[in-house]
Amino acid sequence: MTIARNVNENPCNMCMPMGGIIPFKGIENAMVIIHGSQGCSTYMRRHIAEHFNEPVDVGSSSLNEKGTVYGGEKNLKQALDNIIRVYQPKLIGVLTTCLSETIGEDIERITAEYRLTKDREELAIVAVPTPGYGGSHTEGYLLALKKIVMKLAKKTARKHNKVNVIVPHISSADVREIKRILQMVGIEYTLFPDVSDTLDRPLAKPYTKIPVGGTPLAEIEAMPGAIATIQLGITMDDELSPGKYLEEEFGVPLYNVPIPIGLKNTDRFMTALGQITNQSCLPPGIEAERGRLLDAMVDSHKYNFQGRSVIFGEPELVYAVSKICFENGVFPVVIGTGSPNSRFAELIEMDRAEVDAPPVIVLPATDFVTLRREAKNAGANIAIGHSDGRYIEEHEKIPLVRLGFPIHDRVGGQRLLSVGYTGTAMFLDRITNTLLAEKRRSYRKSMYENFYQGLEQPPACDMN
Amino acid sequence: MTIARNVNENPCNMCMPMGGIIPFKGIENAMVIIHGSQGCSTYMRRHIAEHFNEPVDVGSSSLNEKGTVYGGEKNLKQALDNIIRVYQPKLIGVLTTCLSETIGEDIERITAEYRLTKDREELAIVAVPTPGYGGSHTEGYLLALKKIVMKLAKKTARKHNKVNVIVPHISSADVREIKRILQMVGIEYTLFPDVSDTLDRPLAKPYTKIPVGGTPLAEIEAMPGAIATIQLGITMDDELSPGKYLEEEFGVPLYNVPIPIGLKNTDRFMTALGQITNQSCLPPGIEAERGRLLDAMVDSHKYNFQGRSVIFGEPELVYAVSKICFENGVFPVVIGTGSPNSRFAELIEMDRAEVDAPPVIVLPATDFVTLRREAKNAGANIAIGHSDGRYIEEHEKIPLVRLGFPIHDRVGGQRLLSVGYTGTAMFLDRITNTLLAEKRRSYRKSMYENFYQGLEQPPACDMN
Amino acid sequence: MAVTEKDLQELFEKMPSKVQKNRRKHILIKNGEIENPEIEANTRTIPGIITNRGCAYAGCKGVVLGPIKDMVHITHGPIGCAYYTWGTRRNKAKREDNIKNFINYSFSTDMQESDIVFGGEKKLTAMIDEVVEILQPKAITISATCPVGLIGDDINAVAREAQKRHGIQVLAFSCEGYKGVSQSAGHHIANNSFVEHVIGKGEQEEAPAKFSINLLGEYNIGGDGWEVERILKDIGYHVVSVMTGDGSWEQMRNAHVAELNLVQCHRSINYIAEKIETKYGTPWLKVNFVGIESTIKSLRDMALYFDDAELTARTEAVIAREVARVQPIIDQYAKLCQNKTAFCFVGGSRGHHFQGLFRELGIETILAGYEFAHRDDYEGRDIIPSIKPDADSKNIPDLHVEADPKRFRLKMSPEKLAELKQRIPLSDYPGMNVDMKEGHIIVDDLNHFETEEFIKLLKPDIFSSGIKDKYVVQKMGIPAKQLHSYDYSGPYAGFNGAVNFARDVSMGFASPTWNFITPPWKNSPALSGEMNEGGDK
Amino acid sequence: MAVTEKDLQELFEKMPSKVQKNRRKHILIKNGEIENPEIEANTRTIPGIITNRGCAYAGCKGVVLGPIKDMVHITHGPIGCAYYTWGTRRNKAKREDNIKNFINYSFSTDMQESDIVFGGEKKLTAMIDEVVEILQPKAITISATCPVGLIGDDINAVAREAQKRHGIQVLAFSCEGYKGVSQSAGHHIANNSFVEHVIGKGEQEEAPAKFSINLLGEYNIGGDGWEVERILKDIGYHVVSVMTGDGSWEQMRNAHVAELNLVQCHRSINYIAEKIETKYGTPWLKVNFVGIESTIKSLRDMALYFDDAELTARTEAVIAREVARVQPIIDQYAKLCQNKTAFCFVGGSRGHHFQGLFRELGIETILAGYEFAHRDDYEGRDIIPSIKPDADSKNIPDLHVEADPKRFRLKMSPEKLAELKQRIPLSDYPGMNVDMKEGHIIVDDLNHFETEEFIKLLKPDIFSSGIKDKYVVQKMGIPAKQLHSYDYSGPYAGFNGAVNFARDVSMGFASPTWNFITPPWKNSPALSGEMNEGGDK
Repeated sequence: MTIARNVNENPCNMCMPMGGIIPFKGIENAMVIIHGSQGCSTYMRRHIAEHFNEPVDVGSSSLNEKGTVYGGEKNLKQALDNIIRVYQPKLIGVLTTCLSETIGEDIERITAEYRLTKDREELAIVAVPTPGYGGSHTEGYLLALKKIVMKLAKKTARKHNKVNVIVPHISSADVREIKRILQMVGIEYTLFPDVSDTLDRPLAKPYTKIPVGGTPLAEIEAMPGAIATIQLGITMDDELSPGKYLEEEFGVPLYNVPIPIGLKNTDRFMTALGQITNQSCLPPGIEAERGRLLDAMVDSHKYNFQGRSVIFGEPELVYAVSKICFENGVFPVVIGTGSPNSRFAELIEMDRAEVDAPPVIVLPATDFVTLRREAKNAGANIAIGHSDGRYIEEHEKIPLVRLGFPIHDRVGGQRLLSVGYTGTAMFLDRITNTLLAEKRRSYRKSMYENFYQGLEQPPACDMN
Repeated sequence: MTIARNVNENPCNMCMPMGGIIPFKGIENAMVIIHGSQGCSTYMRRHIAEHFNEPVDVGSSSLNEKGTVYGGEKNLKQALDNIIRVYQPKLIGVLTTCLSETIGEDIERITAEYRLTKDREELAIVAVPTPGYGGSHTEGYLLALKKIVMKLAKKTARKHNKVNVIVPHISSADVREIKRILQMVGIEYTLFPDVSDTLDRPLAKPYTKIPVGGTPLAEIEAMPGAIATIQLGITMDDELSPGKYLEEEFGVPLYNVPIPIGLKNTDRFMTALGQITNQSCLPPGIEAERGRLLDAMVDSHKYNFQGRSVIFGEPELVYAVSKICFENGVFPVVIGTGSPNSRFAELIEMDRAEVDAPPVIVLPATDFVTLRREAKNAGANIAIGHSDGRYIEEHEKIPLVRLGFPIHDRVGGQRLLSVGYTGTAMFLDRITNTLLAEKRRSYRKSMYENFYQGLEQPPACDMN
Repeated sequence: MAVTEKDLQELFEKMPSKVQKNRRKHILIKNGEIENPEIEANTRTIPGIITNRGCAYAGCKGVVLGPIKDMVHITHGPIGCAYYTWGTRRNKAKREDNIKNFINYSFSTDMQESDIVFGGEKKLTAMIDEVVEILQPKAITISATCPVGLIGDDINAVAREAQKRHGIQVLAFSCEGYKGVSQSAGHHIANNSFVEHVIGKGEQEEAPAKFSINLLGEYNIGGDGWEVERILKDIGYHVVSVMTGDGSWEQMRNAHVAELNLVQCHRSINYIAEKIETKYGTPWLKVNFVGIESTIKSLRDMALYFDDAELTARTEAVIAREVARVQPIIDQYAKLCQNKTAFCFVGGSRGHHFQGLFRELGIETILAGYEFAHRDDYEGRDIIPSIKPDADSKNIPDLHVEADPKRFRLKMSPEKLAELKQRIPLSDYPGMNVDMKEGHIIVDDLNHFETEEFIKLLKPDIFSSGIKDKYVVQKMGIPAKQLHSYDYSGPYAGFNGAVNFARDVSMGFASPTWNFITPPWKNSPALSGEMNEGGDK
Repeated sequence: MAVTEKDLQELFEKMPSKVQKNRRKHILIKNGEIENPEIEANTRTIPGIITNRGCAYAGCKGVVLGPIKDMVHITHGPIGCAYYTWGTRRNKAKREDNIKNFINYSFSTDMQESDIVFGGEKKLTAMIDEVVEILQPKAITISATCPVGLIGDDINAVAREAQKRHGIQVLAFSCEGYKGVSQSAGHHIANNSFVEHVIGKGEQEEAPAKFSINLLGEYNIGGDGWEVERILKDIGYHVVSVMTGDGSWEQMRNAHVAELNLVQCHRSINYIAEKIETKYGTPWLKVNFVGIESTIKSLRDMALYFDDAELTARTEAVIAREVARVQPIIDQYAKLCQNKTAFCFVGGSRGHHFQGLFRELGIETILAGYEFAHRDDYEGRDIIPSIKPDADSKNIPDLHVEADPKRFRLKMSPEKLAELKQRIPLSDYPGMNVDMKEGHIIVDDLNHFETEEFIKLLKPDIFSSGIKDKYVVQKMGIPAKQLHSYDYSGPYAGFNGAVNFARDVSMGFASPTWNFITPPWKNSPALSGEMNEGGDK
């Protein structure tokens, strides 16, 4: 079930260029420029920095009124000059905005020309059209990923042993965890993009302008020679899929699996790893972690079965979260995303039907006024999503388990670990303990009111 | 400053035999029998199981009135018979209780005789005198550790490359993390006791009566041949120190370091590892984790400096927690333990003085009625400790960050990760986010009351 | 999947012969030919056989005394015993005007080595003084732990002196852990003292309202008692006192004025019920408020006892309303439970009480037993005269009481009473055995080894017991439902409780977790199936 | 550690020559010989030089309009712009009777590709209708984002129609992000509209109380405004309206009745202050409530203006009481701050305002600057006539106003006013430069590269700016203190705010974290020292 939207009150998403910045932060020696009014760059830096508590250097072509009349080419080239001078990047991403798109800037041409005329052909420039009205930050993230691959990946006769692992917008700790799992399984990989060090950067001397880390350019170039691609994304449209591009252009076998949050989602990830590497059995350490998650699920399901969740955020993450909720009885009642993506709705309905859970309201392209209203009507008692859902917590007293982006009213969003068997257990503990804290807080009071004082409502609907 | 206690209202500790059970659960193929009334065993199993959400099989000699008159030898031997028959352990711990100690049972003699007459010399039996009035569960834990080493460790001419790592009562996840760090540094080790698999056991088929895992007996036997002992314990008395015993009896160099919670405590652990292995430099991965913790500390100290903590639990853990609190500005105002240990008080005072923090009330052998009163008087705004401190949370509205043993009103106590640089960052996030949640909850209200409405109290004392 | 004697034999053969011999007598297969077979119960547990049983202190302080909210309960002993009975039973208590509530407190004399050597009476005395000064309770209990009796502390003398000094009641309980064979000894000790020193000591001569009852053996775990009280009050009963869940010393003192005692947990409270009848003439009715049918039956039995047209009508009206309200919800949950089997092994009454509720959900209890019951809890009170006292049971003195010359009242004519006894379980409990079905198993003091063996033999769908065996069961891949503490859920009594129980039990079956135990890569066909179904490839 | 022109030269040489030429004019070393040196400000930022500046939309909707709680602020444009101004400024607002509070809401027309192609006026119209229907605000603002002007949506026409249709005020702001060179353009646009359409439109003719004032340029970040109001009310002032922190449209409409306007942030609100003076005769006083001394001075200046014995006495009494209360606390914190140095680079007024508070703690501000100020904010309003308008500033129309024939009131005789202007900054702001010390640096629109270079050159002990540069600074090992959002702390204004600031700044120095950056194993002597000190070995 979906609800149409005319206007947006309290948005559940950010704009396309904001999402486009993140992948560039996960590439070695990369910088990024926003082609538009300087406010865009400033606002996005501010919001990304607030989540990661990290420097987020993003250039701007600082277009002003003159640029809107005569075009922004000169500004963009000047911006490229200055960024190159100060940062000496190996790659620069150029993202457009509402402004540059509306005035029709051809950044593909401008940047190509720039490399040529400035004799900068060793420098990669990836132009990504990201008008603010073109989609949410999710689409911006994915399109940037795809454009990077399109620009860099080179046809090669030489195959290598690596697996491409393409990740959606997940936390730095999650990226690290996926790398740990790949190492445990003994797989060589190209993880793209890799924000594990760049957006969760150790405090260390000396300070460098561009953080150490990120996917090396050479590895991205070599992606067509990989034995397979595992893409953590089953909700994205094919035209935004870098994995699909690698498959179609270079014949790299593609395994689309969900973000490995939840037992079955992680099973799918592990199974794909096993298939690609022809391992019939995964390491005992992995199996122990799986057994430990299962043990946690058995212990916790008694409390979780009284949870009725409202879940919101980016479609891929929302899908993964809904899956673990179905698995452990925190049955979702409302699921929403600000993205126009509607593919995740079908997938959720399949999962719901599989465990015969109650109906769930699925809302693509929604806003928080809608989410709040629907969550209240559906009797949600736990919210899972990013910090912008805090008004649901404050006004409806539905406790919020923070996950995703942005997390700005707590610390450590970049350190939140939720993927893999171990990460899922940690995430599940956060959910269960939130329900338990709420239950403990209200237990005696609600018990006494419902039972002793003889109120009429049936207890099946109470959190006790 | 300490406060004397005559009686105990709402205890902050459990009894000695309870603590003595845990180490036996961290040894491969071990079982344990409580020599006393069967209620002791039942209560302790119940409480340990409630924390770990794991089976906790503990035998009892089921002493009754007859035993109090004629002695419990027959019962104990029968218990040994039955436990051996069903569990086929390689080692059995025998712990005394108030009852068996008061009637003067000589378990050392009884168990020695049993092995001899039953021709069970391949079976190790470790007798540990743990009267309930002899100390808290902390002393029981340590004494059991020491008695196990005394019984098993064998003088050897052969040295080996391993380091003995002796750990106090920390979570299963913490034990796993210490093993991960040792592996990263490339150290071979005997970790003792090792509850990482036995008390956080994967759900897997087939079920076995004694869980797989724990320190192998052969490794404990070989501890005298180790190149050094690292003992995570700087508060314990020498007579309870297994490390000290290994040093004095077998000349194994001893490094006593605190539990590696907090930056400096972890630095001390890492430095000891470096010294023992003659590495002047630790792996870059370790350094990155350290840098990430430091980064988190810098980000969080702004919020943490408004924290005034009350900390309680076992002395060694309380010491480690107080250290990170001093390091990050969550200055402790009250620190207490149910253990009679008073050594930690001096250490805390040293740490306090080093950062010129405000005075702190340190309470050994305390109870929760005292802790609650002192915390309230001292204006604590965050509590850190095990679940028995929940009354402080409920009645004084001081939010409790759960850590230690027992955690029975939340799930996942065994999965709580708090050691090492990464674990510390996770723990610190739990503290900071608890403060932030509280601040956010009350911000506008307290701001408005304190400032706009012109109340007279100076804002420096407010959580805003 | 019935168990044969041969299966049992194989099971026993894994035990040492001494154990075999002992345990055989505690295990029965219900056999239609013998309507009420004999079982051994309330005897010593074999050392090293891991049991769920506790001690006399647990039965006295932990079970019976602990829930009384307006008394300060002091544990005289080392710290552990007080700690382990601190809030662990989940017996809820509400605040009431004029009744203090110390339920969140744990008081211990925290004996140290020196107290063991030099005696702990002074410390106990000091503690009482401190407690009186700070908390000003109207009454205090002192419970002894193992060392107290051994070192010869005279807690009765300390209590007497304190009572004199402070002018409030101070009761001493010699419930050292080693007494008797289980908690049961502690219940008896606590019962005796309450009959002797508390009940009947209040001012009231007459019941303050019509249809006054006491509710005995109800400990308000997870709020059970509140749900029962809700129903009783709705029908028109007046609850004089509850023993002891959310109970108070104040109210117990006037328990003699009630016209009927309801007995929920027979084992832990039957001594009080019996003595009150002797002393004050109040009959007791065995009730069971667990399960819809049992609740209805108990309510109707009560109506029969009081024999009042209006009360009877109101009883039926409430039953009809409640059933109409909850049955549809329960039916939904019951769909998930059809044709399942359960083990039900709990303390002294729930092993029996919950069978009906299970059955209402479509779940058959194929193995049941008690942790600390006596033979009469299995075979019915009729066999009491034939139980031979042994050394352990003789250690607990049997209290002798007589009719109170001033306060004894016949509640109805002996003839009417005799007639009623034919129709309702008045001052009688027929035991668990009669309700068990052909081929089902009854086990007294089920131990750890047997738990695992019976699970392997019978593969139940759900196992109801306590926290100590719960995790073993779950590790074996079977859902467990704690019936001691309800896994922090509840209440399970009464109409609303039945809904909660149905929900909680069905969720165990609904949770897909149990199907996930084998990793997909351990099972090649499933593995490829998984990929075909889910992957893009 | 003074910076020489040579140092600057070296720094500039790292930049491309075009950049050098531009930036040299924005950076000054304060030199005693030139009392008020000229600086370039309010000019375009160089593309690719990473600046902290935002856009016109940010200055209009984000800064000036956003805090007004009883208006619904609609952002007409794609989703991002509305999102980025949703609650990010921490301008607190309280609930008040009869005044609605929409502060937690963000409203966007969420333009899609089709709206860009076919125009968004219909969508905007529909949104206004929806908002009116559901929330019933008394007034609405519409703020344009970049594409709006480009595609030619006539938001003024939409606003006019809606105003007619719904009978409530609907104001349109053409604050497209590309206008002007920074937020400053947005402030101006917002100011103009408020003067033209809101202020003076209320019913009141006279101030409802003595000593009535408006508080301008106070945005109640972290509760600053509440602390200021607390002090003002305590002394006896009546606050007619606040612009715009915790402000309301209702109150602003009657702002014309105040006898004095206080101006806190000169840059963002001076247009309003100036036009009100012209239109209604109300002089404005430049105040600074950041820091104890500045607060005292501002309060005394106000007392001089009103020239009332009782008010003056009360002013002094409050000052004395407050100082006695907070100074001892501040002194404690100040111990940790002695002889430290700070960089202070904030928007348009705090770069100046916080210097005094820093100084009171013993911290010298050795580099300061503004993000989006004009020359007068540095050099004082006297130079305004000499500022040459450029293409960017000409794009923002200057509003022409005249004295309101009905409501203009002289607040005092022109002679007295002239005399007062000699003593207090009445309708004047002397700018930051005069307060900077010899050798200290003034930087306009400090960019990222310069931030790092100046840190390396001057090694300040603390850096005060916003969240975008904060983490760079911290990564360089220097404590940072956000002066935009106060790191979720505050208030920092007034007496209580000074205590908070002292606490927060001193904690940065007290935190031992900064000493830990080098791991012990990277530093052998320290390593062995560590072991000797701490280990048992």
